[in-house]
Amino acid sequence: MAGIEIAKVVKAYGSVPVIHGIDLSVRDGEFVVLVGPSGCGKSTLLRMIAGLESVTGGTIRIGDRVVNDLPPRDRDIAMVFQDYALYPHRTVAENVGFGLRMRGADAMTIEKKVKEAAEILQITHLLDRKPGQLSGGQRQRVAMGRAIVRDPKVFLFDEPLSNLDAQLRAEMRVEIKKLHQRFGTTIIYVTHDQVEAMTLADRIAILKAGHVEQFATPDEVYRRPRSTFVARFIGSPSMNIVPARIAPDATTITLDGDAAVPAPASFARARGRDVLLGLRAEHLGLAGPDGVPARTVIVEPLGSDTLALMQIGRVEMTGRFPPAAPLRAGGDVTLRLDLEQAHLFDPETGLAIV
Amino acid sequence: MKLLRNRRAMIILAGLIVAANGFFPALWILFTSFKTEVELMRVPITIIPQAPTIENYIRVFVDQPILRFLFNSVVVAVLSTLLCVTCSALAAYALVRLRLPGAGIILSVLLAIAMFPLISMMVPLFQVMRDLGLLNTWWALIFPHAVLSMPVCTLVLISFFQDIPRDLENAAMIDGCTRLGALWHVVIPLTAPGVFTAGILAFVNSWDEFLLALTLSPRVASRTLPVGITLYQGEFSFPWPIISAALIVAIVPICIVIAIFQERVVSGLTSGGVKG
Amino acid sequence: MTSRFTRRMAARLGLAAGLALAGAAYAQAQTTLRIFTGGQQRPDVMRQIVDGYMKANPTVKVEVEVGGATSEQQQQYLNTVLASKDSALDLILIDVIRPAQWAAAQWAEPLDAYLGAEKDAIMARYLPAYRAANIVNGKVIALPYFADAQFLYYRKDLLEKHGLQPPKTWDELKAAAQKIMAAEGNANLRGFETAGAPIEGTVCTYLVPLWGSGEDMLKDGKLNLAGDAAKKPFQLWADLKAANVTPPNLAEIPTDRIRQNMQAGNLIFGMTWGYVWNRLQNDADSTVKGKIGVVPLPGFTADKQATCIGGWQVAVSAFSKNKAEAAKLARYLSSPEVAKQQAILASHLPVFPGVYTDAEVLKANPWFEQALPVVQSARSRPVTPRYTEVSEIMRTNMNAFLAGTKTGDQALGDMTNRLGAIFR
Amino acid sequence: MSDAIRHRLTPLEKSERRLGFAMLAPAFLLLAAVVLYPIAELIRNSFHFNHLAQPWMGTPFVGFENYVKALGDDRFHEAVLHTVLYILVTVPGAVVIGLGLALLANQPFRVKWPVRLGLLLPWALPLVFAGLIFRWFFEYNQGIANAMLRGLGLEPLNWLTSPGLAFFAICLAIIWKSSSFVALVLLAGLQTIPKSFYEAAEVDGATKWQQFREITLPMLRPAIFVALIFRTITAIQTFDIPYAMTNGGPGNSTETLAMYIHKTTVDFLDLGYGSALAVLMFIVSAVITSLYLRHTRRDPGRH
Repeated sequence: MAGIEIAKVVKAYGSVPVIHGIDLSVRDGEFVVLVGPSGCGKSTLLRMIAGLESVTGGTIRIGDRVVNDLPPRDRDIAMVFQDYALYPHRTVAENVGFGLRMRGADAMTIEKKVKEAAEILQITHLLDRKPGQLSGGQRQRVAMGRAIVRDPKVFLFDEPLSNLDAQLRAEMRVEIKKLHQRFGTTIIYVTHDQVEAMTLADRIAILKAGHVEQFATPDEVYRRPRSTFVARFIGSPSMNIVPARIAPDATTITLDGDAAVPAPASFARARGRDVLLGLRAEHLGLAGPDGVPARTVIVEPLGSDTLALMQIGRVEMTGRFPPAAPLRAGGDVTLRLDLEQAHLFDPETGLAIV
Repeated sequence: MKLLRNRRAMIILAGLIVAANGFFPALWILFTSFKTEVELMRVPITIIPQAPTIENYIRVFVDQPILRFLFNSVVVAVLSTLLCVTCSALAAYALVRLRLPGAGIILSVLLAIAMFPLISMMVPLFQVMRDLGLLNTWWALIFPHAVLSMPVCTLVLISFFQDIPRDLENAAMIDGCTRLGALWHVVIPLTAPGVFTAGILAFVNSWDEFLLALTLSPRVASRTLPVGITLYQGEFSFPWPIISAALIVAIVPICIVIAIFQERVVSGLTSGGVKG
Repeated sequence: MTSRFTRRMAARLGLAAGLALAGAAYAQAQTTLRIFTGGQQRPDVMRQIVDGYMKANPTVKVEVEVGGATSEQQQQYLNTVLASKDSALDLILIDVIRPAQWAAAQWAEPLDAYLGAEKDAIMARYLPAYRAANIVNGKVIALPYFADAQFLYYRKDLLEKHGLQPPKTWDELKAAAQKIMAAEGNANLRGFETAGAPIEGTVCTYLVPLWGSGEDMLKDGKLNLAGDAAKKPFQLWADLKAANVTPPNLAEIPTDRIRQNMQAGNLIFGMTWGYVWNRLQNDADSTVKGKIGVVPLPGFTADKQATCIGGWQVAVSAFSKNKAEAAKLARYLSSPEVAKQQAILASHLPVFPGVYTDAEVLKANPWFEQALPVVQSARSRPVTPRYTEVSEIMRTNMNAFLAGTKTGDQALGDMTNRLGAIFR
Repeated sequence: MSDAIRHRLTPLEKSERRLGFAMLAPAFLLLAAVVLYPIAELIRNSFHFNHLAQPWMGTPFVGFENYVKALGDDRFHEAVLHTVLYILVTVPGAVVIGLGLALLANQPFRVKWPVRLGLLLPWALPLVFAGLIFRWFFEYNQGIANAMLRGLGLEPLNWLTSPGLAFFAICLAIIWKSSSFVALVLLAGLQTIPKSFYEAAEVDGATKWQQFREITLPMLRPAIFVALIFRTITAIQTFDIPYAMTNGGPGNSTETLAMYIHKTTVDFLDLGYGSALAVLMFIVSAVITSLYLRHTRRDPGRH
C-alpha cells in the first residue's frame, strides 16, 4: 500500500494542453474520487497514474517512487475499466488469474487466490464461463476480481459503474465501499456522478478544465464549496445560486434588485458588494406571514420529501420541503431563507467569499 | 415450423451454391484425372469418366518425385507463412497502436513493394539470392514468398487490430504484460480470424507461386509443386489427365490445411464478446 | 532374432561401403560439369549418355539439371541465370532458333578454339541446315545434339483408299483433302491443321508457304516482304479455310492438338514436328497405328517444297569455370555415336545424315528413311540476335489473321512495319 | 512554451516509439534483404539502354528515352487499355461476386468444411492452371461452353479467337479465381460483426435488405477496402490467366501490361525498356493506391 503524490502534473497532446499543473496528495489507504464533467481531464489523470498516458510535465509518485517513466506493469496498480475490458477469449477464472500468471505466480497460488477473490465477490459459480455469457453486473464483479486478486498498492477505477442500471449501481457502490474497508488499499476512482463521489470518497477532487477546483472531504466540499462550480456540481438538487447585492451596512441583502431580506451578521464580510448567493434547497422553508413571498412553479414529490421550484421576485430557487407541505403549482406561499447557511461567491471569479 | 424448414433449405442452398462455384473446375480436374487422353479428346465431350483409370496417378508418382515436391512446398509455405504473419503482425500492431510519426508513409512504402512487377525484378533477385548463397535452398523461396504476402497480410491485420478495444490491452499491461505480451496474449487470440485469414493468404500465395520457384529453386531437391507439375507437360504436349492427377495431389494438402484450421477459427469466433 | 541382427549389420556394412565408394569417387573427380536440359529433351537418356562419358573419363563428374518442360520456362530460368553471369551451368541445351541470340548476348563460349584444326572437318559432318544454324558470324556457337523438323503427316490408308499420292503442292493437298472429306462423310474429319495459336510453331505457319513460293523473308540481311510472295501464305490459309479444309478454330490450335486430332483419327493432313510419329505409332490409344506417312511439306510448285527445322544444340556457357572440359563433353554429346544412341533410346532425329541409314537405328525407327529427305530439305527460321522479337511479331500477326481480326493485308502491313524496325 | 511541450518526448513515449520501430524492423529488414536491391536495379535500368541481345551497344545512360519511347509505343497503349478494361470489369466483378459468396458462406451451416473448401478452392488452384482449365472450358471442340451451346442447338462460338469473346472469357476466369480471395477477406470481416446488431435491427423491423445496407455494408467497409485495394493491385498485374488462355491473342488483343513487360524483358531481353515499362506500371499502381488510401483516411465512417 502506498500514497500517491501528484505534483505539478501537466499533460498536452501535441501543443494542446489538457491538464495544467495538478497537485494532489493522496494518503496511504485513502479513497479519493476524481469527479468532474466530461472533458475535465479526470480520466486522463487516472490514465497518467496508471501509466497508460505519458506525463508531459511534473511528477507522479506512488509510494516513494517517481513512476513517470515506469510502464504500467511496473507500477503495482490494478485498474477497473469502464467497459470492464475482460478478455473475451478467456474464462472468468483465467481473467481473474491473468495478472498473477503474467507475474509468474505458480498455478497453485493462482488457483487459491482466484478462489478467494471469487468468494469475496460471489462469482465462484461463474468461474468457468466466458465474459460473453455474463450480465453487466457479473462482468463488473469479474473486473473487480481481476483487480483485487493481485493485491496491488493502488486500485484505479475508471467510471466503473456507468454501464449499470441505477439499482445495480447502488449495490456495487456498497460492494466497492466494503472492499475498501476490507483491504484498506489506496483507491483512485473516476466518476462524473457526484452521488458516487459523495458516498464513496474519503476525499473528493473536483476537476474543471484541467485543474483541481477543490480537493477536500465530502462534507467539506458540500458545506464549504470553494466556488460556484463546486457548489453546483456537488449536491442534489444543485445549489441555488442567484445574483444578489448586500447593503453597505450589511443588514440586508437584495435578491436581484427585488426583495430585500435581512442579512445575517456574517454577511458583513461582503458588505456593499454584488455577490452570488448560494443556498441549498434544504435551507428554504415555509414561513409565516413575515416570510419572503414566492410563487410555486413546479412541485416534485419524492416521497421522503418534496422538491419545489419557487419564483422569488425575478429569481428561481429550488426548495426541499416535508412531504406533507401544502404546495401546489401556481400557489402563493411565503418562504423562510436560512441565510445563516448561505454561501457568498464573487460574481467575477466564482470563488467563495470567506 | 415450416418457416424453419424453409430457412434450413435456404441455408443448404446457399452452401451448395458456394460449394458448386468452387468445386466445378476441381471436379473437372478430378474427373479428368481418371480419364484417358482419348476420352478427353472425344467429341461430344463426356463429363464422368466412362472407363476410369488410375494410370494417371501412377504416372504422377512414377514420372517425377512428386512427394519430394510436395514436401518442399509444405516446408516453404509453412515457414514463409510463419515469417510473413509474424513480421506483418508486428508491423501492423506498431502502425495501429504505437503513435509512430509517418505511419501513413510507412504503410504506403509497404504497399508499394507489392506493386513492383516481379517479372522485371527476377535478374537482380537471382543475384541477391546467389550472393546470399541461398539459391536452391528453401530459404531462396521462403524470404521472397514472405515479402510477397506481407503487404496484404499487414493490411488485413491492421483492419482487425483496429477493432480491438484499447482498454483490453491496457488491462493486460496493467496486469503485468509488456506491449508485446499484450499483443501475444490478448490481441492475437482475439483477432484469430484475421490472423488465420492472413495466414491462409500467405500460405496459398506461397503454395501457388510459380515464377520465383522456377528461377530461384530449380534443382529437383528443392523444387516446389507448381513447378514440379509443369514437368509432366511436354515441349508441345499438355497431358491433361496426368496433370489433373498431379493437381489433385497438389490441392489435397490445401484442403487438409483448411479442414484442420477451420475448427480452430470457428471456435475463436464464437467465444467473441469483444463488442457484446 | 539373429537374422534381424545380421540384416542390420549388413545394412551398416553396405552403408559404410557406399560412403567409402562415394568418398573415392569424390577424391577422383577433379571437375564437376553441370549440364542443363529441358524436361522434354529426355533427361533420362542424357543421363545414360553422360554415365558412359563419366566411365570413360573418371576425372569428370557430370550432373544433369532438368529445367522446366517448355522452352518458355527454360528461357525464363536461363535468362535470369545468364544475365547474372552465373557460373552454375557449364553446358546448356538450346533450341535451334537461339544460337544467334546467344552469340550476340555472349552467353555461349565460341567453340572454334576448342575444335582447333578439325573444325571444318567436324562441321562438315552435320546436316547443312544445322551447320548453318550453329555458325554465327563465322564462329561455332553450339554443336547440334539432335534434329527435328516439321513434316507433313498424312493418312496413308485414306490416301490409298481414294487413289491419291501424297501431295507435293498446296493445291494437291487441298484437292485431296476435299475429296477424302466428301467421300468419307465423317463430320469430325478435318482436312488439314497447323499451329495457329500465338506460339512459336505459328511462325512456321507463315514461313513454310512463303518458302514454298520460292522466296525468303530476308534477302542479304534485309527484309524482303514487299513482293506478292509475302501475301501468299495469307491467301493460302484463307483459301483452305474457305474450302473448309482447315477447322474454324485454327487460331486456337497449339502444336499438340494436331497430334491429338490425328491420333483420334480426325485429321487427314497435319503439319507438325518429329515427336508426333512415335506417339501415333506407339501410343496405346492411337487409332492410326501403321496408317501414317510423312513427306516434306508442300510448296506452291512441286520443286519449291520446304520445311522448318527444329532441334537442340549443346552450348558451352561463357561463364563456365571449366570451359575446356565442357567443350570436350559438348563434342562427345554431338558425336555420331551419341546421335545413334539417342535415335535408338529416344527416337531423336540424328544430325548426321549417315546415322539415318544405320541398320540398328532403322530397326528402332523405320520411318527415319522417309524422314531423311524432309530433314535435308529443312530450312532455318531467320537468323538474328533479336529472333524472339521477330518470332513474336510474326506469330501474333499470323494468329490475328487466322482469328479473323486482321485481314491479310493488315497483318502483313503490321508485320512489315515492326520487322522493318528490327532489320534496318 | 507550447513548442517546448510539443518537442519533448517523455521517456515512456520514447520507449513506445523505439518499440514501434523495433516492431517494424523485421518487416523492413526482410524487405530490404529481398527487394531493395532489385527495385534499385529496376529503376537504374530504366534510365539505361540495356538490351541483352545487343550487348555490343553497351549500357549507356539514356535519361528518359525509354519512357519517351513508351509514350509513343502503340502496343504499350493497347496493353494499358486492355489492363484498364480488365481492372474495370474484374475488380467490381470480383468484389460483387466475392461479397455474394461471403454472405452465402456466412450462414450457420451444420457442416462447414465443404462450404469453406468451396470458397477456397478457386484460390488454392495455382493461377496458371486455373487459366489452363478455363481455356479448356472455352475450347472450340472439347470445351464445356460450346458443348452447352451445341446442346441448346446453337452454333459453337470461337470463344478464344475473337477479341470480344476472349475478353469475356478471360474476365470470367479472373473473376472466378479472384472472387475467392475477396470472399475470404470479407467473410473474416463478416464474422466480426456482432450478432446483436442484427437482432437490434430485427427488433426495429428492418428488412433483410435494410440490414444488409445499414449494418453489413458499413461494418464491412474496412474489409471491402482491403479486398478492393489488393484486387486492384493484382488486377494491374494481370498476367497468368490471359497468358494461359490466349497468350494475348488473337493478335495482341488480350495482351496486358504485365504480359508486355514479360515479353519485353524475358523474350526480347530488352531490360532497359522493360524496366521503364515496369516503373510506369508501378507509378500507375501507386497513384491508384494512394487515391484509395486518401479516400479511406477521409472516411469518418469507422466505428
